[in-house]
Amino acid sequence: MKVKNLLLNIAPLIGLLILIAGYFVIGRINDINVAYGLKTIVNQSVVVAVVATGAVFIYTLGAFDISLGASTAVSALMAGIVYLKTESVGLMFLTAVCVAVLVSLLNSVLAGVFHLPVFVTTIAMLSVLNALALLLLNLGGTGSEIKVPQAAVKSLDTLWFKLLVLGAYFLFCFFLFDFTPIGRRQKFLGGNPLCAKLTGISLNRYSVIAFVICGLGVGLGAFLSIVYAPTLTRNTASSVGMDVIIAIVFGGMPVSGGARSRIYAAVIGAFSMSFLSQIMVMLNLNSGVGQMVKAAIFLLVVFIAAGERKMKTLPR
Amino acid sequence: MKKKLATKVLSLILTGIMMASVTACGSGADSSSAGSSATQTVADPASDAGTAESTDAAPAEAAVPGEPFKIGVLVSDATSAEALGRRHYLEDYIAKAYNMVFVYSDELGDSAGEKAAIETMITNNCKAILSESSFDRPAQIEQCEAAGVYYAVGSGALDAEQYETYKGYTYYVGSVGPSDATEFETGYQMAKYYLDQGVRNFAIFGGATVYRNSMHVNRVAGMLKAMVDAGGEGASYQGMTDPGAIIGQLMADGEAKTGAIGDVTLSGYLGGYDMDDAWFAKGAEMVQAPGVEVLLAVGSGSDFFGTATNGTDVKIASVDAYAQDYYEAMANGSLDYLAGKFSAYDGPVFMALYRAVNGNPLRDPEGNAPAFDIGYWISTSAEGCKEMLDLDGDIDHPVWTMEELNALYDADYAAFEAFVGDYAFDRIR
Amino acid sequence: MNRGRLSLGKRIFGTLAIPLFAFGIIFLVCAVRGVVLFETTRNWMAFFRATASVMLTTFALSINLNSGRFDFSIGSVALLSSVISSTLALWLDLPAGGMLLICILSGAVLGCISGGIYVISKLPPIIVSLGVTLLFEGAAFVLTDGYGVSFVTKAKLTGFPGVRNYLLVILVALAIMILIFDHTKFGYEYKALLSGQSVSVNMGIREIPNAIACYMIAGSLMGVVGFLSATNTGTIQMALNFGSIGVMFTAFLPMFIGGFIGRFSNDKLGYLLGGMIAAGISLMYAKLQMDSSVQQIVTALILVVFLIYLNNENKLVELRMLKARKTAKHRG
Amino acid sequence: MGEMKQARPTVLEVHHMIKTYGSTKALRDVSLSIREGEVRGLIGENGSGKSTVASIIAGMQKADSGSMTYRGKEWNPKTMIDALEHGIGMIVQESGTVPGISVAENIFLADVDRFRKGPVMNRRKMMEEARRILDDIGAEDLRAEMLTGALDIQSRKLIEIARVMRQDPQILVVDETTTALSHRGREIIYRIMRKMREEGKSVFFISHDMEEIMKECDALTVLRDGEIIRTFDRDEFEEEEIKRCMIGRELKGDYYRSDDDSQFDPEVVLEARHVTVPGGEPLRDFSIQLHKGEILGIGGLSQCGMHTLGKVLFGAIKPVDGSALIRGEQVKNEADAMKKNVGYVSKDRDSESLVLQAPIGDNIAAGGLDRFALGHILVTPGAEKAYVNAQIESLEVKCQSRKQYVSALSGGNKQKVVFGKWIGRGSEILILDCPTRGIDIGVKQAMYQLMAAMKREGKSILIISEEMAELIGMADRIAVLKEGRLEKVFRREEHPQEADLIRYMI
Repeated sequence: MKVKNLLLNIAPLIGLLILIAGYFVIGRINDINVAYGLKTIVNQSVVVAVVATGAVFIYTLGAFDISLGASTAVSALMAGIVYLKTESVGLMFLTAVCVAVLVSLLNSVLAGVFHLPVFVTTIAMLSVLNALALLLLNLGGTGSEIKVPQAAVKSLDTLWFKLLVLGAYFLFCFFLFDFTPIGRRQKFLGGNPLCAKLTGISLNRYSVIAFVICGLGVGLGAFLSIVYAPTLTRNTASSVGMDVIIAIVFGGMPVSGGARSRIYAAVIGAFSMSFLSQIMVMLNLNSGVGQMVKAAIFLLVVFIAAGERKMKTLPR
Repeated sequence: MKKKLATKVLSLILTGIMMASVTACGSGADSSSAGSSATQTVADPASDAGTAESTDAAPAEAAVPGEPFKIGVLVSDATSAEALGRRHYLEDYIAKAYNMVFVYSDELGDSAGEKAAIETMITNNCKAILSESSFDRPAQIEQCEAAGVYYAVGSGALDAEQYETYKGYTYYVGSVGPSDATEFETGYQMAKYYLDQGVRNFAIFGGATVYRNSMHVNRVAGMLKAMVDAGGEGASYQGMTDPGAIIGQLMADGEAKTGAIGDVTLSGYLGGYDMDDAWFAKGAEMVQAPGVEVLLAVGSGSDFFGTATNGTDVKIASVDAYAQDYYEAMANGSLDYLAGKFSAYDGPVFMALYRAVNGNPLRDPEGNAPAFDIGYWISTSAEGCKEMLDLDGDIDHPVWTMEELNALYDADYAAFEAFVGDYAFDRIR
Repeated sequence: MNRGRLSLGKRIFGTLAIPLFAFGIIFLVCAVRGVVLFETTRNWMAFFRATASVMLTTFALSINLNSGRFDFSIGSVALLSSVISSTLALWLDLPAGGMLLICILSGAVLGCISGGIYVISKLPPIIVSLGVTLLFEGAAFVLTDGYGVSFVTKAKLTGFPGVRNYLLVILVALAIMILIFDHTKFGYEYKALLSGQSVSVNMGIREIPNAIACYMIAGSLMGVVGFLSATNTGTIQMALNFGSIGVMFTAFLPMFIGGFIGRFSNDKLGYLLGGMIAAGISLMYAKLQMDSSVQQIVTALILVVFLIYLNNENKLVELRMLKARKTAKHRG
Repeated sequence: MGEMKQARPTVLEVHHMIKTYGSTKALRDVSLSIREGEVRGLIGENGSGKSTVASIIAGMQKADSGSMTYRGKEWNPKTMIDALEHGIGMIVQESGTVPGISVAENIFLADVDRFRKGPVMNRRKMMEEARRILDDIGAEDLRAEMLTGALDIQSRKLIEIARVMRQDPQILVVDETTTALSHRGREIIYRIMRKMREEGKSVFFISHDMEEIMKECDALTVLRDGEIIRTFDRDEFEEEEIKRCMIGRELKGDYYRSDDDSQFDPEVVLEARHVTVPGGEPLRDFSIQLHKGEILGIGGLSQCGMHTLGKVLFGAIKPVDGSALIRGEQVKNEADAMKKNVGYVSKDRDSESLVLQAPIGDNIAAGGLDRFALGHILVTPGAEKAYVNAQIESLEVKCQSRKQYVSALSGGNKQKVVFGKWIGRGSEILILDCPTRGIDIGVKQAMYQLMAAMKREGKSILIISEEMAELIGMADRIAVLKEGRLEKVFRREEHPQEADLIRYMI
């Protein structure tokens, strides 16, 4: 029992290690530029990893936010506008973080005030934010893009800066999640909200906290998005929303949240997906086949990590 | 002990998947290799060098002047007939003839996508990037310059300012595509064709004008200028008659404003590529609006609006390519006027990259990267279209063959320029 | 919710209040801006096409969502089934009817695959649907080599759009849905499972076949949606990386509206009316040539406001999706 | 009646049935039989296995081993509907209706084929049939087309009865149904049971209510800890003896409190002042005080409002009128109550007191984060481990380690974890709602001793219970509630009997 539990816990990690091994083996065969490839992988994982790490707090509550991509986009656009107005990278950074936190806060407050399930709120917010993104492009940009000069962020577009941001935010979340009452109470809420309520843990309060922490990640993600590609369009961060969900689940996070929640799921998942994508490219798969293989591996890993299921009724 | 076993089983399963995926892709590639992806057809250029020449008849007879390598192709449009035609030429003619590998990106949607695609291509040892995606050209060029990978613009051009900035970059190879002036003229001629017939009510599909894409902006500006010229005394677009001013206004607005231009009416305008239901509804509403006689499209006119004009008298004129789809569209009346690229369009730009990677870069007399201008083939009837399609469509005998391109390998700037400038249908035929 | 207690007048009022209000506003806006909503037959065509496709999507979404199964994959089912059917139709030179039939069948098969993975893996349906979405999008991409399908010039297929055909689709689909869900054994069992999963299973209702049937029905409906969209534009655009899920979002507003109306009459009728409202709004947008950002904001705000209204009503029976997520369990 | 029963043949036999849930042995080798025309009572404490054996007979679940014979044939029902079709029906203890569908649809749940004409259902016929059945059982005021979710518990039980009775079962299992029913509802059940007896059919009647069971049954089987202790014939019925069998083994040491001393400090620590809460389990202008060092028992029928009281005092339910006070200060919410050193153990252990899918450690620590976290911020693994292990050890929770998931524990050990959560943080006032529900005797005894010890330490306990013996055994005062009002307060010195309490409950 114990062994099995341990195995289930580390299955995503094993998955990542196998993918890394696969990457190097296949990369060797194909004689790819491994160093450049690793940089590529970091570049392509880091935004999702940061946003998803924050999102773990929301998932831990057993909630689900599908508007994260849109709020990353809105934060980035706002930050871009602020940069164009002020030409200050610092203010741009602050704006990204503040806007993201505010949006996140709004999400949780809406859910709290109107007693809507978080999921429904985020669906509504997704539409609102997408619309807002278009509006921002019209108001603050040319209608199709907001162009932060590349020179402004070029010095930050380095591997170490991205890893530093990811590392710092991850440590921050790791600390909150595993070494403070916040993380404990959130896991407890995710496990059984009713029991948590009767243990003096307020769902509303901890939802707000979770959303704020997540908002911080979204803000950082938005900033990193700008650093990576300073020309912002309606497609900016468009894939982040779904990538975050996939990464979290792939990293071994149960969608029902609770005690099995792991803060590192997001990072493992995000990097696993990137390695997997790169492997698909190296194997010269056309994007469709690549995506199908990815889907199959995703389902299989999640299935293995979910462990034994003996229920009489189907899960909902 | 138990744990070890379980770990083993798990890793076995996972390796199993990996293996399965490897084999699956192998077979998948075979079954779907109808010409989609060159990366599937030739895995390792170096080792396949001999076989490719002997097996594939027509193009491979001439000697290859340089060494083969991998080229990454960035596309923001992966599915239009125009894009497909050019991909067909590169993958099924050039790749075989020169033993090249072309790695195509997915359909790109923003500059982050472009950057990620370039990263992935460089990782996979692409020595050159052929970019047909223009969300952020400067970022692409800077990225390639930093990585030491050659970069060229295909079927397009840098705008003047960008060209000035990058023409001296070591790894910027240049561009082969319609210049802004050519684009303007293309739009002008398209509108003029109908204005001369007495048409007075138009709708315009402005495509990437909203992204300030200079190709599309110039096409639209040309159309508007033609209307201004034909609109009689005092006709103007938003008070402007000067091409430069019109272009500037379009760049500022990101769209053309509807209204009267003298006695010509611009009834409808649609831009962007949302391609969702609401967008299509808007498009249908535009072409079906009362009075509209002709839709002038910067591209994909019959693709997007063909069904909407079905059963109406509205004609569509579009900038596209010579492809079976468009011929059929012309034959059944859903397309009336076609300014089209031909599929060998990218031949010269390939050669420019090929030379650069092989240590023989082409520069203009001032030592800058070249920017070659190339125009369109225009047809206004199904027969004319058919003729051009027949010339363009034969992959074994493309418009620009290997022999012709080989001649460019050592050609000087003037010869190269002359070759590219000699694109007209009548001349090539 | 207890319809039996409401008078006929109240029921009619409750059913028509929102649609009448919505169309009142739409006509008002159009009048103010000097636009006629229904000017040409084309307008009617666009209206009924949108109604049909939104209504069908709403059916498809709500079938599983009401049972607490969130399904991201419905858009990809529409995509893949339209790719399969148009490819076959072009190959075999079939008429539109034949393509429609293949669409329905392939949609059902795809739904069956999706439901099958769900019942076999017993993973949360939302996760399964993520994987399935990727799978189907990938398959559509592979089938067309990533090029999509274009049959703009095939009059046989693009001749389908027409007010008569769309009305036919709407009425037949509505009738079939009402028949299946209100008048068959499957429908009875579906309703029982919906609000009393474990009791129903304990009593001997077989949940697995019921769930798979739900996915198959939703799949068929999305097959029709794919067909409508493909025959309208003559092209099928590829979507990767969840590009296909956008379709789903068109269904939320009609679903909430339909659920509300369902209190007074039949929820399926509500979905139809919800679809009509959505279609009316989008036709208005098109007529006014409204900017897409404005469109989206208006639509999003309507959704939010309606959600808030529903919530203040405090009778959110239709939000059974709450069950999908644990957080929704506020029983205390 | 006794002779008559002798003459009748056996209709169902259960042989050596065993059933375990995780580590809990629900049934250990149970064998019993029932005759035609017999109403058999099954009685035992919570967790004794009486419901388990009944549910296996009725096809709701399967035994791990053992066999059953029904009318001379092997009996192995697949589902409840399968069992019902063969003549064995059960009215279940927990809610067994689906809220979102009509009364008629619930009556014919999972059995609608009979109304099918081709693929289409004949709704009218279903309604008619349902109406006829409702009339038959005497529930004429229920309408077939009503939405089940809008009905009260009593009506929903009647639907279940109708569902079973429409099949005209040979054997009927009634599982603690009557607790949820009013007098009229009970009468309907009694009437059905009597009628079945007259028609030579059989009934298993499971109830807590000794009085009704002795009145209605021909024989009575006592179960305890998954074993059959004894079967009484009607002429052997004797309350004390039956009870002795239920409680069972001679317990070493004291079971309840040994002292008779109802002394406590006059200081009021917890108070409900004119509390009114509407709803299914209402409180009406209810006032009561708990004193320092007092064990206050709250008793009554299940719906009398006593469970609501517990939640009100803990701040989990806000009264519409009146207030809950802790040491004179109003309670704002649960967290506030905890800050004021109050702990609350819910009656729904699995759904309200524990996170089953979490380790023991998490469950215990969740209540004490403000106690062992450094500066309320830093949770160090060492401090947490020490805190949790202290509770596990002092309460003797039987587990592999603190990392074991609670779902794998037995009922008694689960409850120990819950206690650990509250005792660990040093709660001065405990509100215990049915703290010994579904717990084996041994753990129960430990719990009682723990409460007694806490009283001696000057802590205050409010114990809400449906088991009168427990109240009588433990409380300094017993408040009896009826329909949300305080009906009577007994003092320990008065030595009230169960009958005294019941008199005020009903």
